[in-house]
Amino acid sequence: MGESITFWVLAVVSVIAALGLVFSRRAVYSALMLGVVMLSLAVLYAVQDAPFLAAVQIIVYTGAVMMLFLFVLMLVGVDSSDSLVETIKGQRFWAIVGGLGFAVLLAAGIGNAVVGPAKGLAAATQAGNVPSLAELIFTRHVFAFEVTSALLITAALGAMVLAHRERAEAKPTQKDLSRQRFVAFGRTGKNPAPLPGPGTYARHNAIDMPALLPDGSVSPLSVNRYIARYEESQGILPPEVARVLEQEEAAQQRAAGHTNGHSTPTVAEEARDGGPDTEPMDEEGVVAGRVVRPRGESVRESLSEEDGK
Amino acid sequence: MEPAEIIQHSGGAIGAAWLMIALPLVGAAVLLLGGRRTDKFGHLLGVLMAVASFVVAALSFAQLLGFAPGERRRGIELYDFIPGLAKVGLLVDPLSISFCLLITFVGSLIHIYSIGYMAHDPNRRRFFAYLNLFVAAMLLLVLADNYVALFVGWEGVGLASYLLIGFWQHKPSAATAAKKAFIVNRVGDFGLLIGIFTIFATFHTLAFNDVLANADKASSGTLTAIGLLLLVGACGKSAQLPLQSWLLDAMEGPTPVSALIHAATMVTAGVYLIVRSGPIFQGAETAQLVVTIVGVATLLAGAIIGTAKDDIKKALAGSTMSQIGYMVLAAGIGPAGYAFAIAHLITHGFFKADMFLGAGSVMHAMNDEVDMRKYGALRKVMPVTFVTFLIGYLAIIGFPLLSGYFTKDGIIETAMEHNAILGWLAVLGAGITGFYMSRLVFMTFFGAKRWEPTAHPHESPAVMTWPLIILSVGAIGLGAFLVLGNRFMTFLSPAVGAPEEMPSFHPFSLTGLVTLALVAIGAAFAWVKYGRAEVPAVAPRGSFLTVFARRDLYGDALNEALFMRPGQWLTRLAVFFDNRGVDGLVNGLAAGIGGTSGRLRRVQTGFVRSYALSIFLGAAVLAGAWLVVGNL
Amino acid sequence: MTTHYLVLSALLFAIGGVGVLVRRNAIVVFMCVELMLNACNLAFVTFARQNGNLDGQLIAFFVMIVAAAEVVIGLAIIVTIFRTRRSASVDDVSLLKY
Amino acid sequence: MPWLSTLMGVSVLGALGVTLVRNDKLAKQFTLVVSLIVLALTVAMAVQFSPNGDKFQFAETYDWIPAFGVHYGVAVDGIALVLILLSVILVPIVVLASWHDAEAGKRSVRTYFSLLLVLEAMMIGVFAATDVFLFYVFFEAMLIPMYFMIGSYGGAQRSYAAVKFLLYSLFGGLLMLVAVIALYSIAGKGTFMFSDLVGTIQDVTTQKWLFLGFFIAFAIKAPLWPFHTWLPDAAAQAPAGAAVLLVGVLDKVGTYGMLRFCLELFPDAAKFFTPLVITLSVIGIVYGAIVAIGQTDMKRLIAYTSVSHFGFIAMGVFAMTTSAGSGATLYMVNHGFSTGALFLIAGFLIYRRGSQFIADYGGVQKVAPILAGTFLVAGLSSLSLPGLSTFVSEFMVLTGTYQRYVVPAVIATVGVILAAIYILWMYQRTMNGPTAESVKSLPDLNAREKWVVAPLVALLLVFGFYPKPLLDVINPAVKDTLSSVSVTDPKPAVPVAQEGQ
Repeated sequence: MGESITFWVLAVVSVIAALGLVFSRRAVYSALMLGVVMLSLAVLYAVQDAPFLAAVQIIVYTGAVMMLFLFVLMLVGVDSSDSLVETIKGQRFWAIVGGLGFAVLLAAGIGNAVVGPAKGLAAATQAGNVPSLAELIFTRHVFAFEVTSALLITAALGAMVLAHRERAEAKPTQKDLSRQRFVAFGRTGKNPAPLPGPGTYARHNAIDMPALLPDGSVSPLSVNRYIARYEESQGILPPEVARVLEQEEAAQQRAAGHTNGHSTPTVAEEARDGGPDTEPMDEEGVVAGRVVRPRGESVRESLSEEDGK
Repeated sequence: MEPAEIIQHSGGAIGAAWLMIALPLVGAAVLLLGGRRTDKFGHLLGVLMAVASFVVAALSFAQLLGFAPGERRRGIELYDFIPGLAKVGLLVDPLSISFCLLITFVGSLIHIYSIGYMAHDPNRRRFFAYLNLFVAAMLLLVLADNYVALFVGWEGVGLASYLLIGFWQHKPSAATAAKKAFIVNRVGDFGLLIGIFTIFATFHTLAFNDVLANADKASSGTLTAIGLLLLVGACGKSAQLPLQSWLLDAMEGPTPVSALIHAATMVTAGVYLIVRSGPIFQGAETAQLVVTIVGVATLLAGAIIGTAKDDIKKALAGSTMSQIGYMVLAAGIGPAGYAFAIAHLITHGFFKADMFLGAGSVMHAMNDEVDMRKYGALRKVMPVTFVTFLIGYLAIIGFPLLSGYFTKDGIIETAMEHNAILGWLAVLGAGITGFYMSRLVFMTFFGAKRWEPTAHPHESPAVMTWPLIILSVGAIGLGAFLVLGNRFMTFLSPAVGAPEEMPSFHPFSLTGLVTLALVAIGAAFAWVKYGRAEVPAVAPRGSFLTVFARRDLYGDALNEALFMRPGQWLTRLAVFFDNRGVDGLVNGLAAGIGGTSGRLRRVQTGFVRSYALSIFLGAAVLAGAWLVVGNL
Repeated sequence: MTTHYLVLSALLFAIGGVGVLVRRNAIVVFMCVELMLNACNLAFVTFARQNGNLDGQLIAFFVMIVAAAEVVIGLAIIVTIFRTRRSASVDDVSLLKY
Repeated sequence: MPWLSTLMGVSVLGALGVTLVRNDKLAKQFTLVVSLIVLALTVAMAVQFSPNGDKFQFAETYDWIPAFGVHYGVAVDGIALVLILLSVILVPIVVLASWHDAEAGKRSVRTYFSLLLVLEAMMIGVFAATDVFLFYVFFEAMLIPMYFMIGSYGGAQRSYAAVKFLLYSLFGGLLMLVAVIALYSIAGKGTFMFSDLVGTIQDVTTQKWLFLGFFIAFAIKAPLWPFHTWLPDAAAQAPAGAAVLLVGVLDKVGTYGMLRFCLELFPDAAKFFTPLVITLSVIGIVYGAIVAIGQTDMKRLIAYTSVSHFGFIAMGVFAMTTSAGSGATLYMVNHGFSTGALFLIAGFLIYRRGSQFIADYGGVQKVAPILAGTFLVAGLSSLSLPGLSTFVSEFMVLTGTYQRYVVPAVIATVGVILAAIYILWMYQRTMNGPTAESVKSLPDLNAREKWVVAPLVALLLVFGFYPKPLLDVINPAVKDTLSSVSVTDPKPAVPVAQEGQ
């Protein structure tokens, strides 16, 4: 009776969790759902006279494997969510048909494979579950067991080799980076100096305060575009900042001339650029995104900034 | 009278008859392989080999005369050529020895003449090599004792003819003429080959001895077929209708070649073939009739062509066609005509070679000008050439007591007895001969000078005139010698048989008189038009008939319309069919397979999930199948 | 009773399979594979109980080991791919095609 | 002494040796020496052959795959002997002729010569094999070196030609493989030895199917119309030397196979299919010649003449008379020499001017008289001029065919006229007429090239006047073959008592 209750509760939970795993948009939720399934299964193992496996399931699966999944999810980006639009024609339909068919067939096949009441493991585990398993592992299946150890070592090594990134060229020194910056300055007029910090000294301790130039005017470089955009939409953009941004916009308009039509940057482009104002994190990005990029691109970049306002 | 048995022979000059062939062959080989090293003495070696061959022929002849007439067919075994098909041997009998003497004698003279004629040609050595090759092949043709060896010689002379017509091969016209000659000859060879196959299928042997002795046992249908097929071969080689078109173009070759090959010897090979295969033709009357018709048609056609040509060599070539037509006519009549055919062949060999060489001498003097309208009044500047040419001319038109008078009139008389229509047509041909030959002589040697300003005619050197003189001697006396008293017919009878009743020579028969009269009328007409009157320097347009004759009776036009154009069309069609049809099918198949796989490979989308889906569905299907099968 | 476990196992397996087929995020696909493996393990354990034979549990144990190894390598591959292609979508990795 | 294995062994060792030589020039000389040694050994073997002795001589048989009764069995009869002689004579000539052929491209010169020697071993093996399976193996393996020779050293469209050649041949070969296996299992003798398999298939329907399997392979190889279109492409793209071996020897395997396997293994089927084969041959003869006339490319033209000539050979084989059969066998040999000479001299010409197109030439005779002269001789042999050996064979084939099939023989004889047209027209366009500007400075044959051409011309001439040595070897073998098909020559309408014939 007790087993029945346990089974039905856990079965419902695990099936719902499994469906959740499949249908949730965010990978993190999927991972958590998987954890639920695994824990449920661990309990079911325990119910079915497999305490050792239940423990291993929790320790190895829920403990180690799930953690690994979560780590990788962090690496890849936690908030990256799948688009739910199916791109392969007929894939979803056939997948569901196949899934249903498989479920029915398996249930019919394996379910019918059981004939008569369960024998139970009492006879097989007279010395207790763990010692009995240990006996099997270290006697009859010792060779397979040793091979799995080799497999694990190989897997560990393989993971290291795969995850390791060979540096193809020498690490750029400060001199190289400096040279790159000035080359960029020569080509595109990009400011070689670090961006000025926000004007957090003196009166304010807020990141939305622009830095002031020696003549007391606002340095447009120090204005965070996101915040400016937000403030503009809220109508709380300080007038001196708004003026500076307008001047800069006018100057850029002149520089761009009339040849360039206003083109709205696509989402992809903006994503690739890593946002208008943020510096990319790695050096590759510097080389690819800022310095070597041809002139037209940087113009379009600044245009995208105006579009934001 | 039936031909005599062949007696196997060895020893003496006849036993060494193979030398006749071998000597010029060696000459040709040495000259061709020796290359420029033999330039200095090449012509001398060539002459030497031809003369040596003549000596062997003469000695053989002498030895042959030593035998009783019934034992004058001597066979010499050489070697097993194609085991099971043919052994090669030589057959020295009155027929072949007559040819040998003609070939080697006229051949030697023309070799000598060529020393002078080709003196300034840088490739004179090669010319002599080819001439030697020709002599060897021609001798093989006439000496062979079976059809295969005959065919080898037959093609050999064809090759030599090809090489010599195209001797100046940098001239496109010469190269084309050579090719044309060879191909038209091949059409004839096609017939000859099938004739030979039929002979082999019928008799399972190709030796003259076995075939001809047993010819009467074969059905007349078979014999007619063989006869007609051999005739096709003869037509090709002897430029008889309808395969005549190559001979006029063949005049592109050097003049000695025209004299030797295209007048005296090679073109008569067809006559030889018909006479040699006599027993076959005698068993097939239809074939004989066709032979005579072809002969008459050609003798008229050749004569008509001869009347309109301004090119001296082409006029002579037309005359050659015509004269060979006479020979074929005689050969078609049967044993009564054989002797006359061969006798005319021999005398024609002399007087036509004489005239061709004379024409060559004239051309030599006139900067290789061949247009008779630019000649005239040459008799004074070239007296020897003129006199010898005149003798040849008188001989061919049948001037009484000269060679042609005896041999050609013999043919006409025989034809008249055989079939009156053929006879009268032959007489008509003789009349036309009188006209065109006179025209030729008058235009060349009489009348006003119409020379090109650059021409400075002069008599040719002795090395060229002496052969002319010797040949003209033959042209004078040979006919009388051969025909009077049926000397030649008697001599030839062991080889080819003879009529029951020897013909007797009537100097003033009705036919003979009519012929003479017609010839005289023709000559007089020519004198009126070309001797006395001014000859225009440019040929007048002429009547339809003139144009008809000038354009070779539209023979070339006919060939072009019937064979060349459809042939070209067929060739293009076949190439197109091969590229698009046969190969197109193959490539289409390949393209089809390629296209199908190109479409099929689209299944490999590269999306892992597609693959997984197919695996999943496949597994489901397998599971289902397993369940179904398991529950059955 | 064991039949219920087996049906549950079949259900989970099929759900996992559908997940592999419809999800594009490589990590989620991987999780679905893990789900399928777990479903199998459940079946093994159930069969062990049904037949009174520990071998089923043993196999489940080995499956876990292999699954662990597989996850390690698989995730390493995903990370590598992500690093070069900035994407964890299995559809983006489709160069090996016709 | 295991003559045949020695021959193959020397060639293969030579091929290995060539790859080891570092210097290209030395490699060429080494190849030449090896091929000459093989030639000498073959001649030494040939003189010991007794034409009226056993059918198969110099036999060697070893088990190869005992489980399937596959043997390494080699031996020669008269037919195989002359074809092996043809191969080993052509190889040194081709080596000498190809002296600079492989240098044009970027590929290794040594590999080319090594492939030549490998090919030589294969050619000997395919003619000598007495085990049907071994024959099949050689039949297919021959393709490999030839594929590389065309594909790596050929002209502009070499890969197209090589692939077409390979696929076409493979297709036929696979049909044959099916037939070979079927023959093995239906015969039920547990062996692939040819002599054990002769006469085992009695059922006519089975014979017909198996015959088709073999015949299509051979018809593609030969090539018989309409399976011929790979040949012009392959021959035109292959380097001249490879083209010689391809057309001169490899294709003979097809006609050889017809004579050896199709006739002897399936006599009833062969008789059944004779009208079909004769028809195809006659079409091939006329069609090949007509298409040859229309070609603008010299090598393609020569290839099409070969299509025509293979028609003659196949017709001779299936006419089933002694003289046609012997003629066809002799034709195989002569055609090798004749087409070999034609291809090689055309190759010399093309090497000088760099163009295969006839229109690019003209008046070569004036600047290169020896080249032109030998070209003419080769051409004349292609049109079967009497005095050259090809005439003997063509004459025998036609005579023999005429005895049984009059109309096909007559149509085939038209090929004689067409041959004159295609050869002489090509000769006229290339060699005669005014000398074209582009060939004014063409050099004549050099000493090496003369050494290439001289033996071929000599062989053509010698066998043209005295074919008896070859025919004495061929005739008993052909008679033996025909007697195993149980056909006799037709009787003459007028029997003539003959002495000694």
